[in-house]
Parts: sequence; C-alpha cells; structure tokens
Amino acid sequence: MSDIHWPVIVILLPLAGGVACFLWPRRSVLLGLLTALGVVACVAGLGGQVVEQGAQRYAVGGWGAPLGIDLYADGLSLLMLTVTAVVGLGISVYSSGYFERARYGQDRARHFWPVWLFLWTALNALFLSADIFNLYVTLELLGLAAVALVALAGGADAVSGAMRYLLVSLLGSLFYLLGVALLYHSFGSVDIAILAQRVEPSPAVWAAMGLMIVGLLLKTALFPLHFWLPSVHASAPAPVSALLSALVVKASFYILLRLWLEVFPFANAALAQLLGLLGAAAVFWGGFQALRQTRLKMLIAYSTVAQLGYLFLAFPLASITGWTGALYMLLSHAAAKTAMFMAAGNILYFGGHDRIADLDRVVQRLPLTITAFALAGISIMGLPPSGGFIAKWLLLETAIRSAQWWWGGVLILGGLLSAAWVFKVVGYAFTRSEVPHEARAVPATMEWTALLMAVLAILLGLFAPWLLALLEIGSPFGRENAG
Amino acid sequence: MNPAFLYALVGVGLFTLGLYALIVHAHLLRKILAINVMASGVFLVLVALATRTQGAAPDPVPHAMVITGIVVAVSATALALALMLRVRAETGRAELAEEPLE
Amino acid sequence: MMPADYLSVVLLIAGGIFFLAGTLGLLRFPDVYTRLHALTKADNVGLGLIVAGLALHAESWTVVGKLLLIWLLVLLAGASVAHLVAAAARQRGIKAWKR
Amino acid sequence: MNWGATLPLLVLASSLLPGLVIFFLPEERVATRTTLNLAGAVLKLVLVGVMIWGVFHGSHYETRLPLLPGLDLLLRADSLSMLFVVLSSILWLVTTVYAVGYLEGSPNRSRFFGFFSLCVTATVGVALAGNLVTFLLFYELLTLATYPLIVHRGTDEARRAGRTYLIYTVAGGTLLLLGTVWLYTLTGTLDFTARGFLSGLDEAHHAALIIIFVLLIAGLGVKAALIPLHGWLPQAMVAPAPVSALLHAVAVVKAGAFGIVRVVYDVYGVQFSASLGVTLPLAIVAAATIIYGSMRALFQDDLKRRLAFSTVSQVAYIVLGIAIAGPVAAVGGLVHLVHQGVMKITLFFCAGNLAETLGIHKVSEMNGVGRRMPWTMVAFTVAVFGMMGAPPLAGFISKWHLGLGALDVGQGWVIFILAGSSLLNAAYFLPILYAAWFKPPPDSWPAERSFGRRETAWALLAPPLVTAFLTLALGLLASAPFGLLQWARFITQLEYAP
Amino acid sequence: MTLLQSVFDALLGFALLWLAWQALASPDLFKGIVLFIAFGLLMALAWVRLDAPDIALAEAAIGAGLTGALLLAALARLDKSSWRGFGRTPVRPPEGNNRDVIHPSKRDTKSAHEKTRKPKPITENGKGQAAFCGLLVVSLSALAAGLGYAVLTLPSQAPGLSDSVAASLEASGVSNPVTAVLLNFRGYDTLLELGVLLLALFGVWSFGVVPERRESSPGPVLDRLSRLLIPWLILVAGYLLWVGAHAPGGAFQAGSVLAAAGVLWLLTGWRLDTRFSGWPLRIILVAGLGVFVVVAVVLILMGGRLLEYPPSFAAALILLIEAAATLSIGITLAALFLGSRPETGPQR
Repeated sequence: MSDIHWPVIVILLPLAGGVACFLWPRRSVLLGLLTALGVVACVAGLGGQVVEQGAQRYAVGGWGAPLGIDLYADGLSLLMLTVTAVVGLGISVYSSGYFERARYGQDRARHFWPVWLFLWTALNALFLSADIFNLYVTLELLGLAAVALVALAGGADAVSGAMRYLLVSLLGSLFYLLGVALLYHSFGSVDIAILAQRVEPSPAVWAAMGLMIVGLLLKTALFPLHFWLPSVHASAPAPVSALLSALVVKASFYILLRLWLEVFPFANAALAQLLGLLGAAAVFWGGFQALRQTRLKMLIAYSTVAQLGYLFLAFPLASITGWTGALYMLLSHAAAKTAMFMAAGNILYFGGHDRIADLDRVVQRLPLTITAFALAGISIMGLPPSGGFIAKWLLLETAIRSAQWWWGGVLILGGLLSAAWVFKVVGYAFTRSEVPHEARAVPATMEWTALLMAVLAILLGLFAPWLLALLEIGSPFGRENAG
Repeated sequence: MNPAFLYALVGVGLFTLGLYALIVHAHLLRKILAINVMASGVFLVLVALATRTQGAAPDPVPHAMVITGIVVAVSATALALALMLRVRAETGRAELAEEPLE
Repeated sequence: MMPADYLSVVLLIAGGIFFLAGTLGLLRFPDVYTRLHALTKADNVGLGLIVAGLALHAESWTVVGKLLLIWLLVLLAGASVAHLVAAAARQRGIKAWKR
Repeated sequence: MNWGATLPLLVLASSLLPGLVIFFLPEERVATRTTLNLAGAVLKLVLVGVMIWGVFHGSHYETRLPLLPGLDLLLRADSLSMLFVVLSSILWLVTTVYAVGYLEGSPNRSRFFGFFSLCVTATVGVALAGNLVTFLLFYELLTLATYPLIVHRGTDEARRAGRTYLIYTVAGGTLLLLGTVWLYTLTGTLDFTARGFLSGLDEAHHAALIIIFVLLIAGLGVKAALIPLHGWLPQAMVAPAPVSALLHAVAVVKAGAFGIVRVVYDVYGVQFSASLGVTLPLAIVAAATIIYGSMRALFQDDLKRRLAFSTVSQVAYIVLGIAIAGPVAAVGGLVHLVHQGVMKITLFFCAGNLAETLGIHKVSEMNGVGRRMPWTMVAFTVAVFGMMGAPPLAGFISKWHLGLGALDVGQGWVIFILAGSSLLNAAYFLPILYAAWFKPPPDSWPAERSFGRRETAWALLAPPLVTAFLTLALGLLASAPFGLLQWARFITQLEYAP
Repeated sequence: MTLLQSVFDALLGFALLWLAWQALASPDLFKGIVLFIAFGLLMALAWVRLDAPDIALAEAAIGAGLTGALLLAALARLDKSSWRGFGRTPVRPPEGNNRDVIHPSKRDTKSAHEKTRKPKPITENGKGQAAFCGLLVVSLSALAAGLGYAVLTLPSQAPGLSDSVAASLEASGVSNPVTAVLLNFRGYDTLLELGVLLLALFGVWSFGVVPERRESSPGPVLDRLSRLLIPWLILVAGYLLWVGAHAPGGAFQAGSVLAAAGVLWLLTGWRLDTRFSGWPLRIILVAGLGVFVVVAVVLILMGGRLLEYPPSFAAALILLIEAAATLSIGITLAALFLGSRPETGPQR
C-alpha cells in the first residue's frame, strides 16, 4: 500500500471522472457518484500513507524542485483534502437529487458533473501543490470551474454574479501571478520549500507579498474585498453555493496561509494586526448584514463573510494553537455551511422561495431540513460540542494567553451575532401556521445529506484531538513552543 | 537602460493601465480587454526579467510559464465573452448592475 | 559591403517607402474604399520589395522559398480581405466618396 | 464491561436515545412514544439507583473522552452530583407522566417529548459533569433543548418569551465560556476538585481570578435567575405547565444554582473564595434576590407568574447557603436544592391542573376551587406550607439550617432576610389558600372540562400527590440514616473538614 | 547598434502602452478590439526582442489572432439584432451609451464617438466620480511606482533555472528548452492547463445553445480563400508540431494555427454535421487531456512517477502527447469561437 502514488491518483481520478462524464453525459450521475466515492477512498489511502510515513514529497516527472514540480502532502494538506473529500461526497450525493429532478432538468445535470469534477481536481491539485506557479494554474482551473457552476442556475442574478465572480477571480489570479513573477526572478525558484530557504526581505519580495496577499484576499473575500461574494453565493444553485462557501474560498486562504508561514515569515506584526482587524471587521459587518437580510440564501452568504473573518484572527495571534484554531474553524465552517446551503436549497426546492418572513409554512413541513439548519447553526455560533466550539475555544485561549483579549471579544460578539440570525430563522420552525403551501416533495437524499453534513459539523467537536494530531504531521505551523 | 528592465517596466505599466481600465469602465467587453492587457503586462514582466543571463540564451522556464499563461488567458477570455453574452441576454445590458442584488 | 548588400538596402528602403505611403493613405483618404485601395496596393508591393531585399541575404534556397511563400500568402489574404471589407461596407450601404 | 466508565454514559443515554427516537416517531404513535418515555425514565431511575449504591460503597464512576489535547470531557459521579441526579431522575419520571396527560391530543407532541428528553439528558449531564468544560457543554445543551419547549405553543407571545430567554441564556453562556477559557489559560486544568484547585495559584493572578469569578457567576446567575439577570423567567411562563414545572423546579434554574455550588466549592473552594472576598457580595446578591422576588410575587395576579417570582426568590436560598461560607448554612443550601425542586414542581403541577381542568390562570379566579378539586388543592397546600418553612415540612429543614449556619459564622443579618422572606411568602401564598378553601365558588369556571367522577385526569392528579407526599417525607425523614441531611453533611464535610 | 536597439525598444515599449491605452479608452468597441489586436501583434514583436520566439508565435496566433477573433465574434453577437430572441426574460432596450457600434467608416465612428464619449462611470454623481477617478489615478500611480521600484531593485544578472534546464535537456527527449520545460520538466502544469482549456469549453457549452445568427452567405471569395488556405494551415500546424522538438514551435502554436483553420472554416458557414457533433467531437476534444492522462497512468503502472518519461521513450511520448494536444487545442479553440454547443444529432 505504501508505494502507491496516492497524491497523483487523488488528482487524476476526478479529472478522469470529469472527462468520462463529458463523454457519457447520460451516465454522468452514476459516473460522478462513483468518482466521488473513489476520490474519498483515495484520500483515505493518502491519509494512511501520511499518517504512517509522515509528510510526503512527490517529485512529478522525477525531476524534483527547482526544475520540476513537487507535490507535498503534510497534515495541513491532508486535512484540506479530507474536508474536500467529505464535503465533496456530500455535495455529489445532494446534487444527484438536486439537478436530476429540479426545474433545472437533465440538461443542467449533464453540465454540472464534468465541471464539478474538474473543480474537485483543481482543489485536490491545489492542496497538494508545493509550487507557486502550479498553484496559479490550479487557481485558474478552480476559478473558471466555480464560475461555470454559478452560471448554471441561469437567470439574471446568477449570470451577473458569475460574471462579477469571473472578473474578480481573474483579477486576483493576475495579482498573484505578478507576485510569482517577482519571487521567481528574485530567487530563481517557484518551489515553496526552496523559496522558504532562500527568501530574504527586499523591495521585490515586499511587492510580491503585497500583490499575492491582495490577490488571494480578493479571492478569499476578506472584508472589504468581499463585495462580490454575497450575490454570487446567494444566486448559485444550492449545491454550488455550498461548495463555494465550504471549499472554494478556503482554497485561496490555504495558499495565503502557506505563503505566510513559509515564504513570508518576516512579514511584520503590523500587517498581521491589519489582517486581524479586517477579519474583525468582516465578523461584525458580515454578521450585521446577515441579520438584516430578508432572503435566506443571502443571509447564509453574508454569514460566510463573517466566518471568513474568523480565519484571519489567527494572523495577529500567530501561534500554533491559534493556527489550529483557525483551521478548525475552517473545517467546521465547511461542514456547517454546506449543511446550511443544502437546507436552504431544500427550502427553495420545496416552496419555490427563500423569503425568511414566509419561511414558517415551509420549514414545518421539512423537519429534517430545519434540523439540519439548526444543528449547523449551533456549530456556526460556536456552542458546544460542535466543531465551531472547539475552534472558538482554541482561538479564545490563544487570545487570552497572548494578552490580546480584544480578539477574544471579537469572537464572543461575533458568536452572539450568529446566534441572533440563526435563531431568527429557526424560530420560524415553531410558529403556528396552518396554510398548506404549494409544494413539491424534496428527494430524501437531499434532506438526509443536509442533515448528515450538519451532524458532522457537530461531531467534529468530539474528534478534535485526533484531527489536531493529524494536522501536526510535518509541523506545518513550525515547531515553536506550543501556544 | 537594460532592455530587461525596460520591458519589465512596460509590463508594470500595462498591468496598472489595465487595472485602471478594469475599475473605471463599466462595459464588460472593455473589462475583458482590460484583464487581457493586465495579463500581457504580467507576462512581459515574467519574460523580460528572464533575459538577465549575461548574453546567454534567456531562461526558458518563464517562457514556458507564459505560454501556459496565454492559453489560460484565452480560455478565460472565451468563457468571459460567452458569459457576457448571457448577461446581455438576461439583463439586456452588457454591464453589471452597480449594486449587487440585495 | 557586397554589391548585393547595396541592392538589398535599396530594396528594403523602397519597401519601407511603400509601407509609409500606404499608411499615409490609410490616414488621409476620405472613405473606406479609397483607404483599402491605398493600403492593399502599397502594402503588397512594399512587402514584395522587403521580401526581395531579405531574400538577397538568405542563407539557403529554402529560406528564399519560405520568404516567397509568405509574400504569396499575404498577397492572397490581403486581396481577399480587402475585397471582403469592401463588400461588407457596400452591404451596409456606405456610399463611395465623391468629390 | 467496565461499569465504572460506562455507567455515567448509560445514565445519559437512557434519556438521550429515547429522545432521538421520539423525534422520528409519527405524531399518532402515542402508545409507542409513551412507552419509550416511561421506559427511559424508569431505566434511568434504576441506573441511578445502581450508581448511588455504588457511590456509597466506594466505587468510582468516571468517563473521560478527550476533547482537546490536555482537556477532557469528564463525567464523574460524586456525592454532590448524585444529589442533583437523583432529584432530576425522580422528577423526570413524575413530570413525564404528567406531561403525557397534559398534552393529550395537542399537536407536535413528538417534537415536544423529544426535546423534553434532551432537556433531561442535559440536566443529568450538568449534574455529572466532572469539569468546567463538560459542565459548559451540557449547560449550553440545556439552553438549546429548552428553547423549543418554551416556544412550543408557537404564539407570538411564546416566541417573544423564547427570544428573551435566548438573549439572556446565550449571553450568559458566553460569559461562562469566557470565564472558563480564561481560567484554563491560568491553570491548565478544569477538573472539579473538592476545595478547589486555585488556591495554589500565584498572588499575581488573584485580580484575574476575581474577574473570572464574576464572569462565571454572572453566566450561571442567568439560569439561576439572580437579580438582575432574572428577566427571562416570568416571561417563560407561557410554556406548557410541564415545561414550567421542569424548568423551574429542576432543569434550568437548578442547573444555574448547581453550577454556582460547583464553582464555589470545587473550582475556587469555599475558603479560597472567602479569602478572595467574593462570597459576601454573592450572599448580598442572593439576599436581595430573595426579597425582590418575594416582593414582586406579591403583586402578580397570574398564578404561574406569581410562582415564577417565588422561584426567583427560593432559588436564591441555595446560593445564599453557599455564599454564607459556613458548614451548617451550606447544608441548608444543599438540601434546599432538592426541597425547592420537589415543592415547586408540586405547585406548578397544581397550577397546570387548574388551567387544564377549569381554565383558571389567575389567582383571582381561584375562589372556592378547593371544593371542586380537593386533591389538587391538598397537594398545593402542602407545598405552600413547605415553601413558607412550616415544620415539619421540607422547607423548614432548609431554612432552619440556613439560619443556624448564618449565626454560626456571625452573619446575623441573614436571619432578618429569612424572616422577611417567610413573611412575604405567607403574604403571597396564604391569600390563595384562603380563597381556594374558604371563599364560595363561582357559578361557572372559565373553561371546564369534565373527567367523569374524578376531579381531573389520573395522569394529572397522581404526580402532584406524589411530590406533595415527598415534601412531607423529606421533612419528616430528613435526619434518618442515609437521609438527605446526612448526605448534605457528607458533602459539606469534604469542603469544610480541616 | 545598441543605441538603435535601445531606441527601438523604447519606441516599442511606448507604442505598447499607447496602444493599450487607446484600445481600452476607445469609445468605439470595434475600434478598441482592432487596437487590441494590433497591441497583440506588437506584443509578439516584443517577445521577439526578448528572445522568446516561442511566445511570439503563441502570442501572434493565440493572443492576437484567436483572442481577436473571439472578441470580434462576441461583439457581433452583442449587436442588437442578435440578442433579441435568445434571452428568456423580456429585456429593457439598452441605454444609449452602451449601444455598441460596429462601424468601419470614419463618419459612423464619429457619431458613435459622440454617443459614448465618456465611458460609463461607476459612480453616478459627477463630482464624486471625478474625485474617485482622481484618487484611483493617484493610488494606481503609486502602485505602479512601487512595483517599478521593486522591479528595478532586482539584481541585473540572474540565470534563473536556465543552467539546470540546460543540464537536464539531454534527458528530456527534445532539444528546444521551452518544449522541454512545457512537456517534460513542468509537464504537469501543461496537463492542468489542458484541463483549463477543456473546462472553458464545458463552461461555454453549459450556457446553453444560442440560436445562431444567420450570417450572410460567405460569397465566392471567402469560400475560395478558405479552400486554398485551410490545407496550408493544417500543413503549417503539422510543421510547427514537428519542429517544436528542437526549434520554436510546439503543440500550442500548432494547435492555434489549426484553430485558425477551424475559425476560417466556420466563417465560411460550414458547420459540423450533427452525426459528428456528439461522440466523435467529444472524443477529439478530450483527446489531448486523455492521452496525457493515459500516458501518465501507464508510466506510473510501469513503475515510474507521474510523467516520468524513460529517457529513451521521452521524445516519442512527448510527440504523441503533443500530437493529441494539438488536435484538441485546435478543435477546442475553434469550438470556443463558435460560442456554444453545436446542435447534436437526434439522440438528444
């Protein structure tokens, strides 16, 4: 088992699956689901390998960096791959119901699968890449796939959103690429590990850092560069919204994190504080806007803005506990937000609208769906024993330990804002309404996937030691004395 | 001036010029053009600086990267143009609304 | 310098003059038909002269062949495109310029 | 099988699993649901019995699940937790019977009983929690499980009450979290230890410890309804009667009070708290709550609201007993944890019976009700005298020890509080009794339902009678071997023994 | 000669900036696109000056040629006559200042110029707009200055990876270093990039079938021209593919020339028979990526690493991959030019 090229298979399998779905569109659901299962199995295989043998470096073509491209799998990549695999499987199952019988019809389904599997390829390739130019290619693959999926919803909102998203995504990539150019020409390599050894501050490196950070923040939609996100995430088809919020924005965050930790270790504290401040602003602004929304999907989208803000609180805290806290936040947000968007998708599917004020008639007929929403909400609020709680605990602990209690205040207030909008929605499950609604039956797969993802978000709270140990493989956050 | 740096500076100029046009112009076709100009600027920086090899043949690695980049750019442009036509079909305008829907 | 070099220089400069004239025509002539006329004719000849000038410098007959091929293809494309543009302009109802 | 590790989990599972199953039961499967509920409740009682037997024979029941590196979820049965576990499992059984009768025929019962079971699970979890983070987990779970019960009726009023409840409790939970994390960063452990685990800490941290104490007590005080954090409780009275009974007698307010006991005894330690100077302010807050709650109760015409304010006042007795920081008063506070539960649940059962059978919601509608529903009113009367502290009923035992204990440590002012409170209790309870027994009944009741020859349904009548009997028994048998007093003394000895 | 070269470089650089500015600021979209194509051609010249003939070829064929064709095709479809009818929602007529005009004659350009003298501002308020633009210009100038400074501080001599490439060129199977990097050293990038291209096509096709604008008949001249040129183009594509191993050229350049043939063919009104627009077309579209993946998998099964070519087979494998890639790139680009999925046969 140990000599199987898992990193490669993890990338090539969804790619091949996507091609197969393109070639046999009428079998695409079956092919897609099989591929999804296969990818999950392969990620598990890779996981076994990494756990057994430690961090893996894989020289593509046998050349090795700096001439060739290296793949690198440590605990951090593995965790991201695992989240992608689990959420990806959920989204695949959900989509098999959503696109098959929704008003979208067969035609959309056949377009969904190849693009989705390519997106999955891009994510896996991205999380495994150790090469900043290769990361650019994966970013583009990811961005174009995401745009195509958003546009699948059709309609003015979705198409305009997709267009905006495409422009933003391309702009971000170009900023990033110019940074890559400057780094390459400063140090003669695009391999992260080699750059980490050679890097030393210079104007070109500072410029590269600025460009790459801005480009990636644009894609990660950190306040105030979040302007494009809500309309895109709200207008996309539900499973697509789920994967955008859960995975796609996280991918650029992942690159940012890698660069920050390895290539720009000299980045000064002021910049970290700035990122933290923007994160805090995102938490408040996103939470506040979420509370004001009248449409469910828009609300969830704004909550994504807020949740992304939490991730950046780790930058000023800058300790192992802080990073793991942010990563755990990412993890549980992925599961919870997937569940939420799926729940919103069910509600839309069932009642044909997502106006929050008229939600009661719908949600009372969809108990599983509202349960999923509520459970996901618990994790988003950060109540125990959910994954969100663990993340909040770790961040809070770091904030207090490093005597930067104000970041703790951000966490606490952000949690209260989330609680406010979660209960605003959940409250509708308990109102009395007798008027039956014109409704269509929601396929059981859709309701159950949403619920399972939400349960996962809760259960994440109980597997923390195991996952944190996984994350430590290859010490992606350095070996400083623990937080 | 060393041509490497001259062209690199032109590349920076194109990048900012494109960025300006991307922000200022509303028409999607112009935005797409602007993105392409920006991309050309980045490619120019990448290749121009590859000639700093003391008269030897320039570094081929950035050349390969730029060829990759050009193909990616044309793919993105094709997708963007098709999407622009969809926007036009759905909204009657080849521009984006000022405010995201809210 | 060999005599062939002098001839080459003369040919290249002549070619350049033709290009210049064509461009001047493009800028100064009043409508699409007259501009096409100036551009196509001057460029075809100009390119021919330049190809001839370069051919004198060629290392082998293959290169000369390639150069000639380029000229022929450009002739073909230039003439056809000029025709297409003119035809399209006519179809749109653009009237020819009259003094 | 390792009983030591699995028994606490089984105790939790005995209500959690039936609850989860009940969620998925169709509405009309009444028999299955009732069977599940009762089976769960009885099973839990049996398991708790086994556990008590074990604890008295020196067995250790402890379950650890790693939560974070260096931090475990810990369930542990010690004498203090058993006190609360026993109380909640007995009262759960009784309340379940009552709720089955009360909600007969109303909509959304699967949802109700599902959350009801979760609620009890959370309460037992709070009781068995062996460290602060575990406590926090179940404390928050309790918030989440009770919210649906409060808004169960779905009216605008219910939703408003639910919102208020959430604002208070979520904010309280947040304070608790903040305090817990802060404490963890100082100590690296959160396991409850008799006499606390903080006294060894550097003096430099004492200011921080005082702030943490305030945070923790404020977080817990919300549920315990200490003033000024009590605002949610009277509003929450819109919930169905079994919910009020459970919330006010057992689950929510007791979780708060129990948490305060835990923090003072097993986190800070009484001596250390006293040396920090935080117990006296706590005692004053408790005393103020006692008086304030009673005063407000005087002026409520709505029966359940009057009972709610009475709860505000009574629960503060427990806190007072702890905060006086003396062994005898502590015994009084601890036994009141049980006594108040039993007495108050009786009162709410009775109030529910009146509302369900005759449509009576207000004190002013209770004239002559003793003749129409004698058994209910007998139970009510027993509980009322218990509340006022009349011997030989349960309440007397509590107040006696509180008073003695206060004198014991030289805090004479407490006597005046107790006396004043008893007077006020009499002032807001006795008129009810007078009206019910001695005033003539009206020509017709607001909304009467007929139950044949009985005054009301069997399932509604039995529970208050049982709990009223318990009130009497707890008073009479307080000093019996293995009785409540002995138990409480055992707990306080751990804390106070030299 | 160095002075002359410097002057030429400076002129070229200036011309690039000026053309880019004109292309972006031109009020007439058609003119803007034409200027952009010219910009692309000058870029190709710049690549030649920078000793990058491979990129020059790619830029001329893809950057200027195909992108230009795509832009013009899109502009034609934006024209009023074409969007009516394929929107689902009833649409407002476009406002005056975005009626985009396609007018080759000066007179018409002028009128269009008047209509769209000011590109639509992104803020309505005139004053606010001026302030915004001023701020933007200032901050972007600062950005440019900062980036320029950063670039200038780079060391003036840096071999990059050219030495390692030269050292490993022997084992790569080809002698053109750019092809070696593209298909061997960094072949994985190329694999993913073929994915990007295919993905763009998936995306475009997913937007639905756009009813085609009926072009006027191509006329005898275009018809004859295409008949003459297409065989030549295919030949040239083959040549570029072959020569890429040791001289400038390769799959991308060849593919784009092939695409040019396709575009020309499409312009003459030719359409793929519905019998071939299903499976056969799809197979060709994925061939490049497919062969790449298959080669990768076979190599792994033979015990190598991903894309680790045994040196003795490297040349043959690279040619195989490039051949398939050329075909796919050409057809994909042509399909992108078509702008939507071709109608497929009766199996739909």
